[in-house]
Amino acid sequence: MQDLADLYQAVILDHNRRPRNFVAMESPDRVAVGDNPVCGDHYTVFLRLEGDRISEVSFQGAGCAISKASASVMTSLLKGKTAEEARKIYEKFHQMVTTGEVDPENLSDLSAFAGVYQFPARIKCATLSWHAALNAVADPEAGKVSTEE
Amino acid sequence: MQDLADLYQAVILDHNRRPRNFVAMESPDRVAVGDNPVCGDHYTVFLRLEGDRISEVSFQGAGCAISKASASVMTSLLKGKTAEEARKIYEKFHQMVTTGEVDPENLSDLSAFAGVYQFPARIKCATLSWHAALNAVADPEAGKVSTEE
Amino acid sequence: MKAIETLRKDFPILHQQVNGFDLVYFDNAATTQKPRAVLDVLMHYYECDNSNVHRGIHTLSHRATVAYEAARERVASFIGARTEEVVFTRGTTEGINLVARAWGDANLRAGDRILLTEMEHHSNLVPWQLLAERTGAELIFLPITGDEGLLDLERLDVLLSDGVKLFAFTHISNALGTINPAGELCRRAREKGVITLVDAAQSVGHAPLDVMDLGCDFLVFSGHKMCAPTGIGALYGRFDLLQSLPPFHGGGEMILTVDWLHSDWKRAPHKFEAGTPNISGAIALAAAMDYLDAIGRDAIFAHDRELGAYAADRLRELPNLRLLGPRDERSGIVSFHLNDIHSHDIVSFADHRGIALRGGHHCTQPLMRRLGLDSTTRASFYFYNNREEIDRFVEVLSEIQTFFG
Amino acid sequence: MKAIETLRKDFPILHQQVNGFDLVYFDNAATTQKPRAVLDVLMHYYECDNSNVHRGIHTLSHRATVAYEAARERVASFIGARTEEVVFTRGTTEGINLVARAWGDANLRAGDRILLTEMEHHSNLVPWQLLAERTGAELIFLPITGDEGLLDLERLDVLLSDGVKLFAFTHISNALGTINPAGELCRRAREKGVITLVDAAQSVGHAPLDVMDLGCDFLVFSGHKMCAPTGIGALYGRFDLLQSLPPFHGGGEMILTVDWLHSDWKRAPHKFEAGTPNISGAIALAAAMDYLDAIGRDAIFAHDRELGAYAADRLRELPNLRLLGPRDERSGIVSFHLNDIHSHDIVSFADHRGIALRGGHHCTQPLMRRLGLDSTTRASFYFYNNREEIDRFVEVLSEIQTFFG
Ligand SMILES: Cc1ncc(COP(=O)(O)O)c(C=O)c1O
Ligand SMILES: Cc1ncc(COP(=O)(O)O)c(C=O)c1O
Repeated sequence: MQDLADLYQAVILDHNRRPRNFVAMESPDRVAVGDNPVCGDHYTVFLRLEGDRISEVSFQGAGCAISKASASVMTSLLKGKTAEEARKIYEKFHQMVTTGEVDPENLSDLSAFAGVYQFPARIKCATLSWHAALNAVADPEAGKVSTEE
Repeated sequence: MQDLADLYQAVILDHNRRPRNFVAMESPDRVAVGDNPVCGDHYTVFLRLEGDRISEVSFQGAGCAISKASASVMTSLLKGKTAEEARKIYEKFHQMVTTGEVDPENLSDLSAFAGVYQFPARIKCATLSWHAALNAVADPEAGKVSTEE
Repeated sequence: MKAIETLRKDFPILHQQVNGFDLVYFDNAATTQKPRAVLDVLMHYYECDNSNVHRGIHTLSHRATVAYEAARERVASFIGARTEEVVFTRGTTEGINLVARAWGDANLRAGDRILLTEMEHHSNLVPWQLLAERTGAELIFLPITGDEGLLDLERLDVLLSDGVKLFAFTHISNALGTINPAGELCRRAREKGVITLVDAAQSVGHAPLDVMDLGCDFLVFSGHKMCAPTGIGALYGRFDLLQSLPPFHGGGEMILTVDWLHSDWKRAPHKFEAGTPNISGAIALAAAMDYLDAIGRDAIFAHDRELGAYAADRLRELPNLRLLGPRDERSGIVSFHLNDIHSHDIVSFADHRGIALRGGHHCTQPLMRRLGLDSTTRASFYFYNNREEIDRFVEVLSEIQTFFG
Repeated sequence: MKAIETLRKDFPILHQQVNGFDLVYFDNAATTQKPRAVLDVLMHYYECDNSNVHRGIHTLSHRATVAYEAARERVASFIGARTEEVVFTRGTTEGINLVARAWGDANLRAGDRILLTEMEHHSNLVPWQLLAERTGAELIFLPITGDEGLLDLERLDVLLSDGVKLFAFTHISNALGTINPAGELCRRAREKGVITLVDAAQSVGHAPLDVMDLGCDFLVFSGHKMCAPTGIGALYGRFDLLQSLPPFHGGGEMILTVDWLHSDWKRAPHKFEAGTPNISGAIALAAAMDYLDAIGRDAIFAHDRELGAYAADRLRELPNLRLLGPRDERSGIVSFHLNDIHSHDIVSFADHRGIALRGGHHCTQPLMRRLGLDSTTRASFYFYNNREEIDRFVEVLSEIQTFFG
């Protein structure tokens, strides 16, 4: 039996209760929407870019504790990163939530999501806002992202 | 186990080999077609009427031993009968092939079909030409009859 | 009704632990479990009688055909229909699509209207959207009263006015637990010459039902929601109406004669069953109906409602809980929203206590939006559930509120 | 291949007496029997894991979803497709109707042509007739050479000429036993830009098959003809082609977002699976594929052909027997006509000796007329049949000739 505390670590519960950068950005450079139609999770991610670098990130929306905390942690982490760095962090994160293997470097609060891999139905929740953000970074026309796609 | 000889009685085999009244009638009063699309049995029944009475009956077509013998026996029996009498004979016949109960009166060669009730898949074969004939008697516009209908 | 503990013994799946706790299966509106009696019939079919139907005269084929057609008779008797009014389908969704295609394409014109309700399952909405696109017909909706989730019957006669050709509605709402007055709805539609389709997915296995009493034109349901296997269901259609329709799919079994360029069809219901049907599914569905009737549908319905009322009462004890659905006369489906806690967190947590719930939009996205919700958590009961399970469930909800508080 | 006697032990149904004789089941082209391994998987699903798929996150629902999607992967690997190219259907007939609706309605115009062959099953003919009626497209037919039942390949290029948009043909003929050169047919069609649909109902469970090697655009088959239960089958479609199509049925499971008047669909394959699917059927189909692969499809195909050739040789010994189908390279399907003895009499008589045959038009009425026949008698073999059974069958045919002689 997996332990619930593995899934809902204190960091996650905290970010869920008090999400960081939880605000609609005025005049963002990029906006993307992440939707999970199965459960109704719905987030908008706002980005401001300086050259290749993400200078500001915020989000708004509603969803489960995992998806909200993940978005909140992500916004803290992506600030100041280049598109390439952001992609690399996501890859490690994705690796972790699907295998449970934690890479000790660079993951900071993200390691709180290591328990997600024991709950395969929840992996989509953890990655939803990341899909939206990376999409927004990569695509100047960034639009809607859905975990079903 | 039902006995094959119950189904294929000598009378049936004989009528199958040498069907009676197996000829296309010239200028019949009524014609009806009986079709079993499942097995491809296909018969045409020809009738000449005098008032309410069937003065001549013949048939043509192809199909299994049961259907062909039944048509042959039928043509011998219906000659000279009124529409009402024909219907009554058919009712007894139908009763017999579905229940196996033989009414000693009036059935003559028809009683050879008493074994059919043990072979429910074959009841349609035994009644096919009867449906066509009765339909032709009842309906001046008599057309196609199918056991699926 | 037999004692619940006795009935539970008939369901092998219920006797397992999930995450270290005895399983509490409260996801019956999604699909029900299958009793030993139904599984035995399924196995017997494959171990003794399996063959293709209709076209064969050897012994196995005859046995399979007789059993398949006897299953049709059983379904007919279960819902008060004539045998030839029962078409086997994969389930509710296919039944509705069949009607939308065969009846809809032949009968609707641009400007005609289809009346639905605001509480329809996607399966009783999307096929009509597709039909509307094909024909130019228009969809209109009978509103609900709000969180209580009752149909606003005062609006019905106005909405059933000129131009409405079909009224399709759910008998029991899978998202709210509302029991709609199906007989009255059908009667009022019939008075206006409007054809009715009843989505009985949540009712046929839970309550006594008779299509003649209801006075509906079409009725659809799924076997898997009433103790039968997946992949089988049925469509009831008034015989003259069915007979008047063109076929749905083409292929083997549904034809009378086939030529290179043209074919003739069998009569209803076979006209609508192209290809080898789900033979074992139909036979097992009949067995499920025998099983349900042996318990008694009145008793099942009473038990459902009793548990639904009990659960609603217990849930009202919890703070910050928004309970949806009717105050009284609710079915065994209870749907709610806990402030600030998402349904998926609730379901994950409850699953960790061995309780199977459903969270999400329950295939009723427009209804969710209408209620201003993303999703709800739903517990749905059947005759094998009991009060102790509901007590455990409410306790776990308390725990969840503390955990995420 | 394992010894036949060992394999027979896996099939409970084969060990019974019919009319006092050991059952000889020679009706495999209609439907095959199911091994214990498949029935066990079916039972295990209902005794341990049954739940609705896709929409749930509790443990049972997750198990069911994983098993259902793993079944899709298994089907894909079995036929050399990508997972997202596999749509679960009720069977071959539904698969063809799906393509006729979703691809056909969207792609055909009046004057376009659909090329079929003279040996198609009604299921690969009637859906195209209905499509032709809807769109004004025209059906044309690749002829056969006569009793030998080979496709007249010399006519192919001419017939594949201007205006043909689709070529739909059977891989192995259920009525004649012909094995068509499917790869060549697909290649020649593709050269002309013609979309292909392969009816693999009689081949997928009998021979190695790879959709990439074949080069087909669509391929359809039924589980019940390959050791799986009734009510399940699959459609393969090239992914880009599937993606380009509108949905088939509307309802739950196939949607992304639903609003009152409009909805968005999931990607293929889920776009084509509206409503609760036949979950246990799909899982059991995957188990059947495991079972067949454990025997080896090469071995099965070799055994089929060996029995087909042996039966043809033995039948040629009988007087007045008209044997249909190819002289060599026939599958395990043998179809014949006995002068003056109707196929139903033969089948009834054989059944009395415990032998299950099929008599009739085998859902190929136009082909029968083309051959000047009302019906034929068909024996069709599978890996659990053997030569001794064929000897018994030929002996009974002799007896029949004497009886009706
Ligand atoms: C060649 C062929 N095509 C199509 C079918 C139809 O398959 P199903 O009835 O399983 O849909 C069959 C079997 O009956 C067949 O043999
Ligand atoms: C009210 C209602 N209608 C339709 C459906 C669709 O049924 P199925 O998925 O079995 O086709 C369901 C169940 O999901 C339902 O609850």
